[in-house]
Amino acid sequence: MGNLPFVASMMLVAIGFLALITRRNLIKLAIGITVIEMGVNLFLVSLGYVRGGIAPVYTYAPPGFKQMVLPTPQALTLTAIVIGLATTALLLAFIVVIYRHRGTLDAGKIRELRG
Amino acid sequence: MSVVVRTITRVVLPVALAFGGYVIMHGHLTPGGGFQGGAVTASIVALLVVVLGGERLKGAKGWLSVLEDVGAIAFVALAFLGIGATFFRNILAGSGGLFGAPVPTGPNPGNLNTAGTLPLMNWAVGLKVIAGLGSVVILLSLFGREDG
Amino acid sequence: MRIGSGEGFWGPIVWAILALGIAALGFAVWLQGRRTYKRGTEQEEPFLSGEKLPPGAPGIGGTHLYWGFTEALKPFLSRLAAFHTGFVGDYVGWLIVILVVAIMVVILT
Amino acid sequence: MVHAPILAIAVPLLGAFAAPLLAKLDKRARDAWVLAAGLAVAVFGIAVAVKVLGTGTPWVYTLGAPSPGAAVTQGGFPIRIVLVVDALGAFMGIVAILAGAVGLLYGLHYLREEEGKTLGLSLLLLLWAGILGLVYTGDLFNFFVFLEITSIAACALIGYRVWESRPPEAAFKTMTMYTLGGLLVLVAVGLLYGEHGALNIAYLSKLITGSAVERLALGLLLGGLLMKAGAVPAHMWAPDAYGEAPAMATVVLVANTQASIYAIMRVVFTLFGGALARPGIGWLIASLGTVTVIVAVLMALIQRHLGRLIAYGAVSQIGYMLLAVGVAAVARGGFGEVALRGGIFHMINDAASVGLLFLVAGAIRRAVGSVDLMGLGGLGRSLRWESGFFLLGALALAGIPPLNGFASKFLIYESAFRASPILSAIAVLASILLLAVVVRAFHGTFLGPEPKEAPPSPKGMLVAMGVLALLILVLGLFPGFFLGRLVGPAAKALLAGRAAYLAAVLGG
Repeated sequence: MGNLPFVASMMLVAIGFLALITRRNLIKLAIGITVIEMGVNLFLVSLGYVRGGIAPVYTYAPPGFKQMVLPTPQALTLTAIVIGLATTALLLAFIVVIYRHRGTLDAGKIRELRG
Repeated sequence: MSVVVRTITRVVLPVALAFGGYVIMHGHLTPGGGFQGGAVTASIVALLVVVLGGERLKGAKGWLSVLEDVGAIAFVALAFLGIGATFFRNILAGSGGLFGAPVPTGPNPGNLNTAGTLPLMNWAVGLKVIAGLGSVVILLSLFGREDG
Repeated sequence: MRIGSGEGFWGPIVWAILALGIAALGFAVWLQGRRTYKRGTEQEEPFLSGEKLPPGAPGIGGTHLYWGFTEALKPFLSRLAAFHTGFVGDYVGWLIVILVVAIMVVILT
Repeated sequence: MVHAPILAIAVPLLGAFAAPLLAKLDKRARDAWVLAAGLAVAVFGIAVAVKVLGTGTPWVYTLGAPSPGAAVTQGGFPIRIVLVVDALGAFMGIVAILAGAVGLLYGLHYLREEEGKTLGLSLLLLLWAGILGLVYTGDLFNFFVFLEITSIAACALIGYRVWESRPPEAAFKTMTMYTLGGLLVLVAVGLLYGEHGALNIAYLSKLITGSAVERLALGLLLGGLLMKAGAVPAHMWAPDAYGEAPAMATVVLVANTQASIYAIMRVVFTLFGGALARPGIGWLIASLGTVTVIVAVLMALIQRHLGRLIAYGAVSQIGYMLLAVGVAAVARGGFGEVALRGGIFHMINDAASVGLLFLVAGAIRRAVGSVDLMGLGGLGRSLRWESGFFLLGALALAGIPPLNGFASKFLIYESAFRASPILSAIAVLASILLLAVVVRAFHGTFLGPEPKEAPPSPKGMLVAMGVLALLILVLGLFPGFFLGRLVGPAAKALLAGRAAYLAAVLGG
């Protein structure tokens, strides 16, 4: 059962990539990217999980605790979430602008740049 | 907007503001910090956009971008404070002055007056995130309006 | 001033002098032609293969240089251009291909 | 100057955040501030290079420590974020500073106030800071963060012209690809952290033994970074991005792509240079590089849009660098070092020649309003300086002998021939085709009838182009000086200097 989070995160990544390849709606593409991001974040967090560990807050630690969950992966995940937020906001802004110019969200029709 | 949304917003607004402020201020003691608290606080802006509409918040855009820059500059400036030793050096920690109290050991409710420049950096980040996310929300709502 | 590769060497100064010499030669030839040039005569009219071009005929633009070459390679080039579909899903697909190849190579070798 | 590495990253960040505030007060104050920040970054970057090349050992700067040179380790375990600048990092810093300074100077005159000049300058400074952080950092997670900073700033710059219909599309596609590439790198960082519990490049490098997880991480890193560098077949975002970005940003985008090549070098030769130094990786990179060269050149041949034409030329140059890196990874020493010298030297040559071409294309766009080759022609009469610069850059790009492009390509051809004659032959063939491409572009733009009246470019833009043109001439006529002083130490630091890199960070 210990590997369940990793399996789940890989499934999220696979779902995201599937969405990116098969979907044509720009918003759905952005959602696909976000799903991949969530999968990667889940992977990072579960990487730092220690069975029976407590939250890595020193002042809240009960006396005689065994071990803490690793704090570094959590910091990494937090940074990745912040970056993901910026990316998503930028992507959505571009989608809005594209929609204004072309009047469509179909990625199959937004192919002015090719060849 | 309907009366229900308005009333709920009026109730939620101070709670969200207080909780966001708490998360930012306790960033160096508990999980959370500038980004999380800022995101909570910025959700108020999203609520206001829902209630008032983006048009009425248009005027706030300029102020928010100024605040965002101020937050970013404050963060870099705080990192520059340590340049006597190294960049990002936490010179206030353990100095006894502002945020310089020694960290108590053992289980305790936590002392806000510790961790040196870290709480200040959390505030700077919180300011930047509130302003940044707020202007993103307002701008995205305005995009929709102009398409009509 | 030379740079060596273990196989040969390359001295740019000699080459630069040579290139300048050739350029001077070309300039001299150009000056010769310049002497017999007269403004406002037949010399200014455009010709194509000895035929006088009718007025309004399309000129030969920059995109028509190497026309023969691109025409000969047309089946290949058009397939290559069609390969660049401009569809985001294809971009991602090729990223996955390159990723899988890289992982296979790293694991198998 | 003990803080020069971090100041080179922090000053453009400060500049980027302060510029919008200053712009609210006075536009000229903002311009002066941006110029001052650029100048300061140049001074710091050159100071770093002078010291690193002078002492011959990597410069380790520990963030947040009691003193910059303080020991990184606590019981042999690195706990702080470090910047490690070796000869290669210093060289890449110089390339990035060159591109950034020229882009900034050009942008100050190129951007129009009513089109968001402040935003453009801020983003340019942000992108610059990201690139410098990317090449100076010695920490894997920090590397990811800087990678994302460059991605976001670069994509915002690509979509700078939101009022046109093509740039947002290019920005969306590029953002999608950059995000995915960044996430692949993040997964690899996570895998390495899970395996060894550390993020410091030198420390990880010492621990890597070649297990399956590490191999997976290497594959993910290579996949993400090859995409970010623009290797065929994952190159399709590159012409979109380069073709649509404003010219001052494109120069810095080229440096950004080269930072990805630098990252590939760092990963292959330093991080995985011990246990996983297999020739298979080298053959993969070299063959991808060769395919990139030939495909990009053939695509450039049939372009109508001048920006996209130059962009495909830029992608083909990336192919040459990948070929050099691959050959070096096959051989590691001997002719591999020659290849690496060629590849590293090609970076600065590429930044100069491709950058110059993009700047001229931007000047044409500003003067005429279009860069469609079908509609251009006869611009050589009104844009005299630009036509001269374009010819110089085009010939340097194609690698015509007295110019700089040939000096580096010569090293790449010779060493690739030792690895595999086929790769070398294809590279030479592509170079000839590239000459055809640039001659066509020059002819279509500047020669021929229908002289279109074009207003002259501002002086500042001409100065920025002139800097790159001068650089092309100097690099071409005195390659020995640069190879001996800058490029040679960089190649040596990468191959033989791995032990020195580890020792500088970990001590002992």
